[in-house]
Amino acid sequence: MFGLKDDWAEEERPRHFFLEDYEGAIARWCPGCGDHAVLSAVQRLCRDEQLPPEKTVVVSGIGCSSRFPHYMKTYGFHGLHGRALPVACGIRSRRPDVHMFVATGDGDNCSIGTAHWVHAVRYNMRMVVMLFDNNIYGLTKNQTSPTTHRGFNSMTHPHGAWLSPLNPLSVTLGITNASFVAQTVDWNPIHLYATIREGFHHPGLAFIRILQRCPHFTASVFEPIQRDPSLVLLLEHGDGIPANDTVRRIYKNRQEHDPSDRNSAQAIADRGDCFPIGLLYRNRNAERYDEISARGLGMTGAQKVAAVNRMLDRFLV
Amino acid sequence: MFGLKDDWAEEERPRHFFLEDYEGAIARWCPGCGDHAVLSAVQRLCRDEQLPPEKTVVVSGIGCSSRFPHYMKTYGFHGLHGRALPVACGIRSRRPDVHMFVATGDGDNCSIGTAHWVHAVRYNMRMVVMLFDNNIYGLTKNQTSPTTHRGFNSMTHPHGAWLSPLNPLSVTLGITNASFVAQTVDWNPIHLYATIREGFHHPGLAFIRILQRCPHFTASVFEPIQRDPSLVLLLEHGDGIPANDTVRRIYKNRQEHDPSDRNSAQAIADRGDCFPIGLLYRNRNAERYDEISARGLGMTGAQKVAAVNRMLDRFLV
Amino acid sequence: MEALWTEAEETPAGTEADAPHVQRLMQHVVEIVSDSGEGAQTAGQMFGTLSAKMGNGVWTVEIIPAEIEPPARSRAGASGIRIRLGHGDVSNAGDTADVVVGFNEQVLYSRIDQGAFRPGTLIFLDNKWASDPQAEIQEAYATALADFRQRGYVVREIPIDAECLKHVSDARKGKNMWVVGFLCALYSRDLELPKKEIARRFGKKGAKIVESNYRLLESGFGWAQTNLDYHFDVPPQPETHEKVVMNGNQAIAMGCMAAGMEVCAMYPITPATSASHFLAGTMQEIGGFLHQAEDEIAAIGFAIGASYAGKTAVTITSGPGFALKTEFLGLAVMAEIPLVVVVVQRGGPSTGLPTKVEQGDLLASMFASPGDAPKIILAPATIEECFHFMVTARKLAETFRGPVIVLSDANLATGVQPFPKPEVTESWMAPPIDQSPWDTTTKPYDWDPQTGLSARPIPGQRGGNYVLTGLAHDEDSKVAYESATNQRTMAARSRKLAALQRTLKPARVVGDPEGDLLAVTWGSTLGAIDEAVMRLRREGEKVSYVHLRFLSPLEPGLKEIFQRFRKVMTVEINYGDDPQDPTLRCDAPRFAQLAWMLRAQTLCDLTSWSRVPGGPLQPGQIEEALRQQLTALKG
Amino acid sequence: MEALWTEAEETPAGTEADAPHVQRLMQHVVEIVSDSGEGAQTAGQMFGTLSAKMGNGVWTVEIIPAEIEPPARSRAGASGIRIRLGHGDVSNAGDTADVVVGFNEQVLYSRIDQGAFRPGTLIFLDNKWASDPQAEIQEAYATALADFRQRGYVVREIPIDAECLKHVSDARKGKNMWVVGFLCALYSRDLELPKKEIARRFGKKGAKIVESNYRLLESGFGWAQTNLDYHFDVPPQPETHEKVVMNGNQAIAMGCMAAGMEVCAMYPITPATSASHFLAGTMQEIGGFLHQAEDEIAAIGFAIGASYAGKTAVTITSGPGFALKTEFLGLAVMAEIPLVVVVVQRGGPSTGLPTKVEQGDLLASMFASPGDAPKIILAPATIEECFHFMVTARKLAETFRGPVIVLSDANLATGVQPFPKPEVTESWMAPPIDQSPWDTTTKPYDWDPQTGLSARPIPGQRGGNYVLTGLAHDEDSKVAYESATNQRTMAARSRKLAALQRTLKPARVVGDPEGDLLAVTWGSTLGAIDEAVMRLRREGEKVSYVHLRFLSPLEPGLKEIFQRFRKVMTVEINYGDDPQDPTLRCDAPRFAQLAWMLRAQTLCDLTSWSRVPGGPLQPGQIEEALRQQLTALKG
Ligand SMILES: Cc1ncc(C[n+]2csc(CCOP(=O)(O)OP(=O)(O)O)c2C)c(N)n1
Ligand SMILES: Cc1ncc(C[n+]2csc(CCOP(=O)(O)OP(=O)(O)O)c2C)c(N)n1
Ligand code: SF4
Ligand code: SF4
Ligand SMILES: [Mg+2]
Ligand SMILES: [Mg+2]
Repeated sequence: MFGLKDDWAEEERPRHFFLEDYEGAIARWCPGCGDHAVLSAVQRLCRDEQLPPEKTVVVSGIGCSSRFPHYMKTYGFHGLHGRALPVACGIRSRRPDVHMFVATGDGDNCSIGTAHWVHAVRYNMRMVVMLFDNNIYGLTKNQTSPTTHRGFNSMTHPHGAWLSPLNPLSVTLGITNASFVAQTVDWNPIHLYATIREGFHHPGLAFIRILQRCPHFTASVFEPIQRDPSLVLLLEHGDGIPANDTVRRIYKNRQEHDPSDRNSAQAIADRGDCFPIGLLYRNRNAERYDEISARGLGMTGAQKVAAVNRMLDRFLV
Repeated sequence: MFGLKDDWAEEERPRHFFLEDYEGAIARWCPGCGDHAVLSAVQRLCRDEQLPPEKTVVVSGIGCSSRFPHYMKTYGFHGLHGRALPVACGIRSRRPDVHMFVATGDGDNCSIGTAHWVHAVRYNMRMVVMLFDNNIYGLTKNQTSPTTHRGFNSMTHPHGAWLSPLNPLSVTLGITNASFVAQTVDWNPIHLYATIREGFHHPGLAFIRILQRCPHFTASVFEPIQRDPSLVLLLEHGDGIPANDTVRRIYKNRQEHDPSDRNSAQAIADRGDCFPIGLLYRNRNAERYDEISARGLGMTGAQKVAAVNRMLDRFLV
Repeated sequence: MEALWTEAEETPAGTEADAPHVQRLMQHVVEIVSDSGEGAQTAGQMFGTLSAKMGNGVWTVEIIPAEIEPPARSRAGASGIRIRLGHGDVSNAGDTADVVVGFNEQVLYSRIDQGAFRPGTLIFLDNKWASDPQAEIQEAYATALADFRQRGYVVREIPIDAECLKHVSDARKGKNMWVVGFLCALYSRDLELPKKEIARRFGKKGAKIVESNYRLLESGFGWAQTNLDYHFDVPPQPETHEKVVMNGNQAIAMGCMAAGMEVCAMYPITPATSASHFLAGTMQEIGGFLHQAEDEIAAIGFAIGASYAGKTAVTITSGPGFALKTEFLGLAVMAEIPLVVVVVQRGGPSTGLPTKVEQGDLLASMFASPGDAPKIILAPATIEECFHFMVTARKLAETFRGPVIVLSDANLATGVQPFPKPEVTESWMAPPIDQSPWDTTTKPYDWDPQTGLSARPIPGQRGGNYVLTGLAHDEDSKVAYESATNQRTMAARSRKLAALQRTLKPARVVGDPEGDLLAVTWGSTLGAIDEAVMRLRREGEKVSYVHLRFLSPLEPGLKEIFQRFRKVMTVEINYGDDPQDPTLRCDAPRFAQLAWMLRAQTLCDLTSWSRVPGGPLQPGQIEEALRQQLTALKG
Repeated sequence: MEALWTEAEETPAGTEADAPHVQRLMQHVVEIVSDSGEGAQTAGQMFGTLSAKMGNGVWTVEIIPAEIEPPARSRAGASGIRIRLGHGDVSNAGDTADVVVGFNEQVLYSRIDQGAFRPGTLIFLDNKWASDPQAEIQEAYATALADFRQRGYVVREIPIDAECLKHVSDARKGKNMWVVGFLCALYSRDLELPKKEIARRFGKKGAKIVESNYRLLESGFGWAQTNLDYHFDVPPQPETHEKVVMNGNQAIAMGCMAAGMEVCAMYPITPATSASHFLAGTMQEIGGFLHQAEDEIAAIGFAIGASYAGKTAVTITSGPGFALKTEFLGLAVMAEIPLVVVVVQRGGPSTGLPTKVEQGDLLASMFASPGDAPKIILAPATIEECFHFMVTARKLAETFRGPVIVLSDANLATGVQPFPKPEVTESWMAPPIDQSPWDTTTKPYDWDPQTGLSARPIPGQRGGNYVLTGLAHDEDSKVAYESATNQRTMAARSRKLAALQRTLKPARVVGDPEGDLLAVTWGSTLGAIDEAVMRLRREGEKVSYVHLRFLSPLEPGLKEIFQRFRKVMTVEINYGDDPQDPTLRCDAPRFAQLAWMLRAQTLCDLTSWSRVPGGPLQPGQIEEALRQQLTALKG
């Protein structure tokens, strides 16, 4: 597109990408860790969408889940704890052409990264944000996160966490200009894939909370949900996350929910008796900051020189 | 209470506090600035509640509104931009005995302080948090804040702000464990006072958004609301902010709203057609972190020495 | 080496005394001081601009009150401007004021607190307060007047308000133009240029406004012609070059655009904000945009994101904001992400003196990020350099693949000075994002063993795919835990500074290459040190100076230079313990910031004259400090 | 001065060779290396504890893998422990290992990468892999074995797995106890103490578990007795003092409580977190609590709030977290808020090597906050000092009214060492919050002109009301803009360091007070430098060392000390350019961190031997580096 060498390039032969084109280093998560499932879902999505690996960027913070980029064979940015979103927004600001996935954890996003979470959701720049919520700080070995359940014994609250967990869905739904809020579970590959796929096609920031098993530290939290699918509430709607029969057979506890209804989405998010999965809210027409930030891309050097000279003239003595 | 000198003190004569006991340095806000009104409301409240000035602490960040502590004759903490809440929480953690007010701005709280806003609301430690929302960065002279209206010309968006404003009420109502969310206007002293008073008596963190006039930079935003009281929606309820006849005469646009109903509070907050004032939400029984953090206060030095020795014994070779 | 400041002994050629009452001057310092909102700054800028147009050297600097709308007639509320005019170039705001126009007497006190006046300063003071309806005001006025005279100021009462009221109903809106007319007469200029300026500035507002301003201008001019028994003249030198005039923050903003940077991510903070204000209004003209982030951390993160994606970005801040950026700055060093960070220094520590100048962030720039984080640090010395260093900074950032810090300060930020109009060329501009295929035999960190340099793949480049990380990593950007890799990669990043140093010219001595005393400076003090040193040299003193623009790496050859002087000292606007202080009694005094660095680097026994007055150092103060050292050397 | 390390020339008294196959030793380094989850660390701690109980000097340090659950038999996945035993006190983890017990051959490679072994290291390796059902594993085992022998290691295959399977069904859960038994036999000890330990540790889990562990222990012991043709003995010295044994992070946590601090506010970060883990479990016992904040900024803000309100608090972090705290740190300096900040240093820059040691945050601690922010910096050198320095730190913070930084590191954090049980007294404890009326004639910043000290009012104190601010302020805490106040108040804050320095004892030289070479060190390298210097001195070399515990202010008298040596060098675990490197060619090399400070302060031409191996410096490596310097001095 840009640059010189393109001119010398041979006729480009059609490229076809296979799963292995997205497979980076061998994933070093614990056996049974939910992160593995999300990784394969994203790799499959990339393959199914035939995303050129060099046009795909995966951004993350720090945490077990934030190792994600290392296991993809695309461009990756494994940055600072809590700061995936500002970096992702910066990339997106001038790169409408790349595909972008963000991997963040419940500590990364909901604790140290809270400010960026709120504001990136408001900016609504196109990207898929996957919140790997294992209710714990995994990488640093078992400290309470904002989503840890009250009474759970972690290393920083060995006598039990003091407060009820922060609900990332409620918070996100409270943010003005939020445009896509969904929840899924790592252990249902079909629903997981369908949710990420829907987020990928969303024109804006798709916020997906993934209930993610951490057998190492929070097995006691996720095993019951996995064992008893009636704890899950499957949200259904023609404009929601498509759920096929396999999914519907497992999740008998279902509710029709119109994702354009924010207030009822808030009510669903606040329900303490079940884990809703599916699309809580979507607004395809929300304002998008990346449409503003990308204005003027592609101005030539000569045009810029002329513009700078015009501006300097305003300062002439 | 503690210390030596108390023993020598003369019989304590009953103290009575007057307004001037709360009046610090002369307020240096612009003429007509809404901050003046809030200052006198707080000073009146202190007087009416007869709070000992030395038992009262006002904490703030940086901004025009954050100069607040300097104009009180109590203890004050004028700290860092965006960081009033962590400091206030730290004070409260071991001082159940002091009265605490926090002054913060829309930049201070909703931009750089976002993470602390979300988490302090969740901690729900007893304090009155007053968000002085003038829709602008005042102190640094006219930059867009998260609550600035779309299209408003500031120094950082001279061609008009790009995004619709963040709604602080919606965000706060989305935070798990939020326990008191109210809105008022600086230019109705009765409603302002009643709201702060209600917050002061709330057992937890009372979050009050004050629509605050900044004649210097955002006169065009607040003058219309002030001129046309029908733009304001007065929320009424037996358990809400008491509004007397004077207030009711001005605000004819009224709605009965039960502050225990969070979902309808969210619907009201999200209404784009009016400015609701009154109590949106209250839960007197929300979990309070300051009840946990203050445990064990008053243990004596000897008891501590014994405890440390017991612990050391566990390490004996 | 050539000095900046040339103060001839005699009256400039061709200007022999023609009228007895005209005093010809090489330079003069004028201040206009008023309440906030009275337009003193507009007046001063106009007077400065037209002086520059005539060919005078000019330096103007605004006097900004601490509050947004300070009450009228308050001591802390002074709002105004200082204009220094010169026969030749003017490189700094000068010493104490020669002439002051005061709109009321109270505001002058904050200038007195700043040491802006001296015995002999000529004060023109509006006399309206002498007859104010409020007795306290009359009294305050009388008291102050007596006090001023007591302090040795020459006070002349003039009827600014009364004269204006002859032409406009609200004198507060007119006094400033009257004063421009007054100053034109005082400085022996005619009204042709000022009228053009008025037409240019107010033309859009309609003929009536222009007319009314003309009348005020003429009124002030006429009153001065009639009533003053002396005039000054600072003869201009006709200009050959086209010049532009702007303040340091505007120059930084213009420089960003001339460097072709399309993204500036910032969070407002005084005194850096005005640079972003300017960019906010103009950056779309070069197809770029300004991002106001939610905080400083997000601002640098956003800039890093844009840089990683191929658009080297800039973030602009001041001390407290810089503190928040240091974690990300460490990432930029570790993962080698090009990035320009401008720090417009203000008074510290903590919130400190937000609107005032200090050079207090040098060591923080060097060392703030934990671990070893080598980075390039530049400090522009003039408004012109504020512009050009941005172009250099982007290039350095990309060539050396890492962050470049540009240390400006509140003195440069608000100082206004004409300089030759830059000849912008396309080679200054960042090239378009390279999207050609990456040579897959080249690793993402293919460090050159001599220089530590390496090329970086940009997302979109086929075959360049790598995962950037802040963890210790090898050439492939793979996480690496072994001892040897850690030692080797640290060395690779560090040697980039050595490689850059090898390309730098040796530091330049201004004055003789050897002598009694050498002053070493950096940043915005250049003009003042130059003037101070030149004055002393004219007296025959063996004093020279070195002014550093590269602080990291340091310019080469310093030790050799220092050894040729009996005494070397830095002159800085920051705090260092006074080792002479008898109450200090400590064998580890705390040094001024550049002194710290130079002592460690050269092992020469540098001392400092460093002060934190919350304002620029005046050449006269520096002269005095140097003179004391010289005396001590002799004694 | 007395040295820490005493290595007698001959065999210790009363231990004359009784059986020909017992080799008596002054010290020995043992490692147990396994996959994660195989219990090597428990085994090592048990062996260390019982050695300490017998009266041996002991230092243990854990070997932690980078991943949470690394795959089995992976090269990067080594999990384990090193135990160094001594006849006398042991002050560091020693050089290369003397004896290694390996559960598989692959994990040993990460130790090899770290330089943990040497030719001659005796490796006992589980032979189960030789007959593994998978051919690749058999082959990998054979290849590694050959490689090890090629490298000069003495490998002895032993049937750990096979022997364990005689007693338990899952050998992975039993091998570690078998190894304890094995080591007891190897080091000529009986099973009385280990059995007691087993009963103590596993008693709660029931008699069956205890029984099964006894059997494994006996099996290992018996196997070794039968099959080994040699044994070692590191004779203990019976203890007179009561001792406690813990790691540095536990010592810091215990120290916080012994100092009476009731609030620790933190955000988790390796390798600091374990200190807070300990506090989280115990702080309620002294009536305090641990606050896990939303981020590091909130953590220090919370601590500052508590301190302002009368309860001096502590915040514990590591590099990246420290970077985020620097803005608040500046406020604590400016507004003079007592505060203890512990930085457990890890490998940098940026995320770096999160679990590995470095001494890379000294200059960041000194200079990270913009503007002039003088603060006190201490560095404990031993586990014992980790405990006691916390008590000192709180007192310093309150007396000098500002932040005190305590620089520990990952080496101390995970190192375990016995030390005399501290005699905690009430005078160590923070007194209750003072709520007596404030003397209203005392201003809130009533700086003593000699020392800069002042007393502070606490909310609740009647008459003490003031508004704390980070703006420049005067004695009344009123915002102040004048030059003179700014200069004066900066000096007041700075001179607190001079005042503290006047109370410090001069730095102590260990070895002769003059000679050829002086090494200067700080922090966790003390044990290693002491051992290295003592070895050289025993060879007659004129080498001494100075170990600094106060880094800001520096301990007095350094310049005078340095001048009495021909060469002075620092030894540090951080990066400095190698000035010998011919490709560097630069006259401003970048120094190791303490070297930088000492050069500036003393103007002595210090060099350094500084390395970033991601692990502690070994005494042998230091010895070698010093020897090279000595040779150069002679040559
Ligand atoms: C500034 C900073 N603070 C703290 C850390 C330490 N840290 C790394 S990951 C992490 C939490 C990880 O938890 P989460 O985000 O939930 O991810 P998970 O490991 O559970 O996937 C922390 C506290 C850090 N790297 N940087
Ligand atoms: C870390 C840091 N960043 C930026 C600033 C500059 N700053 C001071 S106040 C302010 C914004 C004030 O706006 P707001 O909070 O809305 O308060 P207002 O002045 O409108 O009352 C900013 C950006 C600062 N002091 N510190
Ligand atoms: S600790 Fe938990 S989150 Fe981390 S890799 Fe293991 S299972 Fe996954
Ligand atoms: S600028 Fe606005 S907010 Fe600030 S003092 Fe003036 S009116 Fe009030
Ligand atoms: Mg997690
Ligand atoms: Mg505001």
